[in-house]
This record gives sequence, structure tokens and C-alpha cells, in this order.
Amino acid sequence: MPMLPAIIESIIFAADSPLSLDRLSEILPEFGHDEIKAAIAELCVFHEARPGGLVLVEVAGGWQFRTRPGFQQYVVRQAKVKASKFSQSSLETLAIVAYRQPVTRAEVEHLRGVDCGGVLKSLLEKRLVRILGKKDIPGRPLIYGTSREFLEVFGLKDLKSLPTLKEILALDDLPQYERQEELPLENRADFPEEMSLPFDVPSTL
Amino acid sequence: MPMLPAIIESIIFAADSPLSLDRLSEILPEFGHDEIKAAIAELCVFHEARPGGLVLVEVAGGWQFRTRPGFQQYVVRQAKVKASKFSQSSLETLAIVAYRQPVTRAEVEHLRGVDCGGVLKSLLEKRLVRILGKKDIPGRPLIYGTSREFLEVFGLKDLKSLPTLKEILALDDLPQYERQEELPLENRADFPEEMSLPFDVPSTL
Amino acid sequence: MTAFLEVPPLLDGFHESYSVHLDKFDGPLDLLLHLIRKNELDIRDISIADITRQYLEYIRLMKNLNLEVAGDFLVMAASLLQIKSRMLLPVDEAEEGEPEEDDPRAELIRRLMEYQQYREAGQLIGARALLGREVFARTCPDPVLEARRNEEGPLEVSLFDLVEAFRTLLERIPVEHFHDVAAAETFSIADCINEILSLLQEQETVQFDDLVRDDFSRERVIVTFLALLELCRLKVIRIFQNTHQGSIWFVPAVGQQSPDGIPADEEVE
Repeated sequence: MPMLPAIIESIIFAADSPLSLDRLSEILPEFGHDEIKAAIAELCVFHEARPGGLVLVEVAGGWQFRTRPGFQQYVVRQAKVKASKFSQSSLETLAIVAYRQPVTRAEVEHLRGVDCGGVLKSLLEKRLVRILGKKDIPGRPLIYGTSREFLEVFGLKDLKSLPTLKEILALDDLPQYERQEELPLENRADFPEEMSLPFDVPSTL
Repeated sequence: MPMLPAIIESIIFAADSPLSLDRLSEILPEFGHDEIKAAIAELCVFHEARPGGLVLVEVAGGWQFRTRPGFQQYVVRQAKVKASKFSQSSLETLAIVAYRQPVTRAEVEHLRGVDCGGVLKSLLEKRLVRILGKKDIPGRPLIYGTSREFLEVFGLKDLKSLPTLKEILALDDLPQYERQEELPLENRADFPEEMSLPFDVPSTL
Repeated sequence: MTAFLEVPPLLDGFHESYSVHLDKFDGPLDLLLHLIRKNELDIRDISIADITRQYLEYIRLMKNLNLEVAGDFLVMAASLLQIKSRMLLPVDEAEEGEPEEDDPRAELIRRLMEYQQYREAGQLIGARALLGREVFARTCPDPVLEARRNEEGPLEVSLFDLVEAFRTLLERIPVEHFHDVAAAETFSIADCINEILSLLQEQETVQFDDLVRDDFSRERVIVTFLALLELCRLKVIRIFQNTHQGSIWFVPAVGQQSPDGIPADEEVE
């Protein structure tokens, strides 16, 4: 009978997506949970230590083989591998959705100060963001959150492993978003429609 | 710089089909053909010899990592849980049932323009769609609607939480004020470069 | 973040051959942060006058270059000017009425700091080794596993996929079939039917009053009533009224039917 680490290695290698410890325990009922856990740890150490092209990483609650970081310059040379890119706006929007989920489009836009419809849609298309449902407030706006793919792409074990937000310094209040029910759209509404130049606005000044 | 065997390992691992020696030589012009050949041989021996779950094999004229023969009995245990993907026709049919319920098969087919019997049947079998009753018209056709499982699969609290098409389309829209605020070209042309802007209140602050 | 912006061709074609290097900003807050940094200002004590002037200069530059200035930038311009004007007012101006924040800049500063936090968080997550950018997983399906695939797994589909499927479908077919799909602002009969069906999945009986409790408008009551009539006509529900002018109750006309329950000859009609 083959060794447990080798068995686990073949199962994880063949899987389409990261496999969790629980899932591996289900697949391998003849082995104990702790045995499996120890074997995974052993595999991780082994692949990390040997000077190979692969490593075993924990992402999205499971284990997956990936190419070792630093090898991308070689891997992307294959025509079919296309390196994905993220703009600053999609990263910002993604960060807001990740840290503030469940969050509405209006909340994201308030935090970023710009329209985010297009960015949100492209994140939905990339499956990094998903629709969680509708918020129980007037207008029932859609609420967004991050997906499992988000964890996979960003190599995160779970949402708790997101980098901690740098503390807001010297602000007496805690994050105010709870209070911000009323998004400051008034500003926009006050904006005269007929104005010709943006600069003409403050005629009241 | 990483070692050649490790580089080759990462490239072969990430490739979606077996890579031939010639292809690898193309991808890695900075290495000699013979060097690459030797590195592949080294990798083969290494993986064959170590008691792991993968081996590097030559298939269809190229090199590919495969699970080690003899491990199939473990690898296939996860096969039955592969998430089933939706075909475009099931998604469309499901969407029509969701948004137009209660709906008859004839109505679904009218909208899709094709026979939907098979798709509806498979949606019924997956329990995403259920029969609500019979319509009181000649032939008494069955009326379909979505089920509780439908809500569960999509993580919806209730049918009211289903996003409307309008809400999705709104993600592409620019905010209202952005559309109306197109500056007339004439104004721009007339606008003297050196003229101080009305808001440019002398910086007495 | 520096971008190479092409000046869109003008009517007179004058600028056509021009292109300029211009910092591109992801919104007014991004621009403000840049100005604060450039001026080495303390974000908690910014000079509104300087920042406002530079902000407006930037917008004017964009306009002179005929770059599209998003409305969000203009909204911020108005806010800055408003803050600036409030700072010009004597301090005791605000003594009457509701207590105001002492510093007219407070809200803006708070927004800037909060924005900065997420901007940095975005940079942090963007700097990770990303799947498909720095690291790669196996993309080739395992032949052993492929041979044993079957369709009995959990369903994996997102809500967005469902709506997108519907949207693509609508693009293919004439509009008139769908006059009532892109729901109007108001509550539609279709929405109401969905709501009733949804309620009936949770409870055996539903009262008319339950449906209109939150919103007892004339419109809502009429729509709800029409939805009930429609469901009744379709024989999906049965309606009861115990006493004259009493509560209207309704129950599902058929129970949850399993797919196996379809008569063979009736199989999907």
C-alpha cells in the first residue's frame, strides 16, 4: 500500500480546485483526520524545501499545488497562459468589497468617491465578486461580497487572512459607515443641472 | 536564477497539454537543447524514484505530469463530486422560469425559440424547478416555477431577492449627472486661457 | 499612477497629433491624496485653499486637453468650494441651530483617511502572488479523473450567471415580449406573484394583510389583489374568506410536487 503523503499528493494534484482537510478526510475514510493533517504538513515542508518548480499552498480553505512564486517569467512564455492584470480601481473596489462585505454599490462609491458600476460588473464577470442578495433597506439595493475565486486568486486561506487595515490614525470615531445610512448624495442632487461649466457652480459664494 | 529542472517543472506543470522538447527549447531560448533534454531526464528520474504521487511521463509526443499509476483508486474517489456546470440552455430556461413564473412550457419555448422539454425535465430532476399546477386553458398545461432548492443554490433568501435585469444593466450605466454634464464645445473654445476662473478667489486663506 | 493619455481628436483636428503625459487619477479622492502628498501636507490639517486651487487647476488642465472630466470630480470641486467658503465665515456664525462640526474640513478629512486605508489595502492585496499572474495552478484536466466524471455533483452557478443568461436571451428576442420584465420603478404584478409564491413555500397559509402590511398604499393593494386573482385563475392558490369582510386567506392549490410525481403521459406536458 502506498504511503499516505503520496496518496494525498496525487489526489490534490488531480483536483480542479483546492481540497480542504475535511474533504480529504471524506475521500480517505481509512485514514484518521490527524494522520491526514500530518501528511499534508509533511508534503508542504517537502515541496517548500526541495528546489522544485511547485509548492503546496493553503488557499480558499483547501490545499492546492501551484507553481513556485518567482517562476512566472518562464511560465507565462507559453502562449496559452495569459497573465491577468488588475487596475488600481479594481483593486481598490475589491478591497472595499472584501473588507466591508456585505456592501452595496452606493457604499463602495461613497468610499471611493467615483462611480463603480463598470468596475463592479467586471469583477462580477471575473467571478471575484458575487451578488449576495438585497439589503433590507428602502430601494432594496443589491449587496456584494467576495467569492471563493477571490480567495483562490489572491492566495488567501480565508477572509480572516486579509491583511489588517492600517488603523485610521487620530480619528476619535470608529469607522463611520454604520452611521452613514444617508449617503451624501445630497451634494450631487444640489448640483445645478443647467450649469455650463463646473466652475460656475458656486455662484452663491 | 532558479535551476533549469525547476523552471521546466513549473512550465510543464502549468501547461494545458504535453510539451515537447522542441517546444520547451523554443520557450527557453537561453538554454541549450541538450541542457533541457538532460534536465527533463533528471526530473523523470527524480519523480520516479521518490515515493510521491506524481510522475513525469512522455505522452503524445510531449512531457506531462500525471498521477502515479496505481493511485487511480484514490484519485477517482473525488470524481463523483465534481460540481456540475450549467449549460447555457439550462441557465436560460432557468432564468425564464425564475423571472416569468408561473410559466408554461409553451411560453418558455416561445421565448427561447426552441424545444425545452428536455431542459425543463432536467431542471425538474435537479429540483430547481417545480410544478405549481395546471393552467386552466385547453390542454391544461403544467405551470412551472422555481423551488426552494433554487433559492438555496443561488443563496437567495426569497424570490424578492432575485436581482432584476434592470439592476444588472444599471451597472453599465453612468450616473445620471455624468450623462447630462457634457460641456458644450463652443464654451470651451471661447474660454480664454488666461482668464482667471470665477472660483479662483484670491488666496486670502 | 502615471498613464499615457491620448487627447481625443477635436472637431478642428488641432489636437489630433498631440498626446501628453498626465497623471491619471481614480477619482477625486485619489487626486486629493496625491495633492496632499505632493505638498507634504498632514492629511489631518490640510490647507483647503491650496488644495482647492490645485485641484481646480488640474480639472482645468484636463478640460483644456479636452479630456473627459467625470462628474465625480465636479461634485468634489463643488464640495471643496463649499468647505472653503465655510472656512471664510466667522466662527460664531454657526452658533444657532443644530450643532455643527467645528471644522468644516472634518468630513472631507475623514473620507480621505478612510479612502487612503482602502487604497493601501488594494495595493497590499494587489502585491500578493496572484493566481494567473505570479503563480499558476494545473490547467490540464486529469485524465484519470476526467474518465469518471458525472453530473451528480453540487450545482455550481452564480446569480450573476443566471441574470446574464437572461440578459443575453433578451438581446436575442423582440422587446414586445418583455414589456413587463425590466420591472418598472413601481411594484409589478410579476414581483408580487413572486413574493406570494415565495411566502407559500415558507408557510401553508398566507393572509392578504400580511402582503400589504409594510406598504399599505393603494397601488400595492391593487397590485397584490391582481396578483392573487392571477394565481387563482392559474389554480395555483385557493382563496378563503371566513366571514363577510373578514381576512382573506389563501393556500397553495397543489402541494410541492416532486419530479417523480409527474404522470408519465404528462411528462413536461
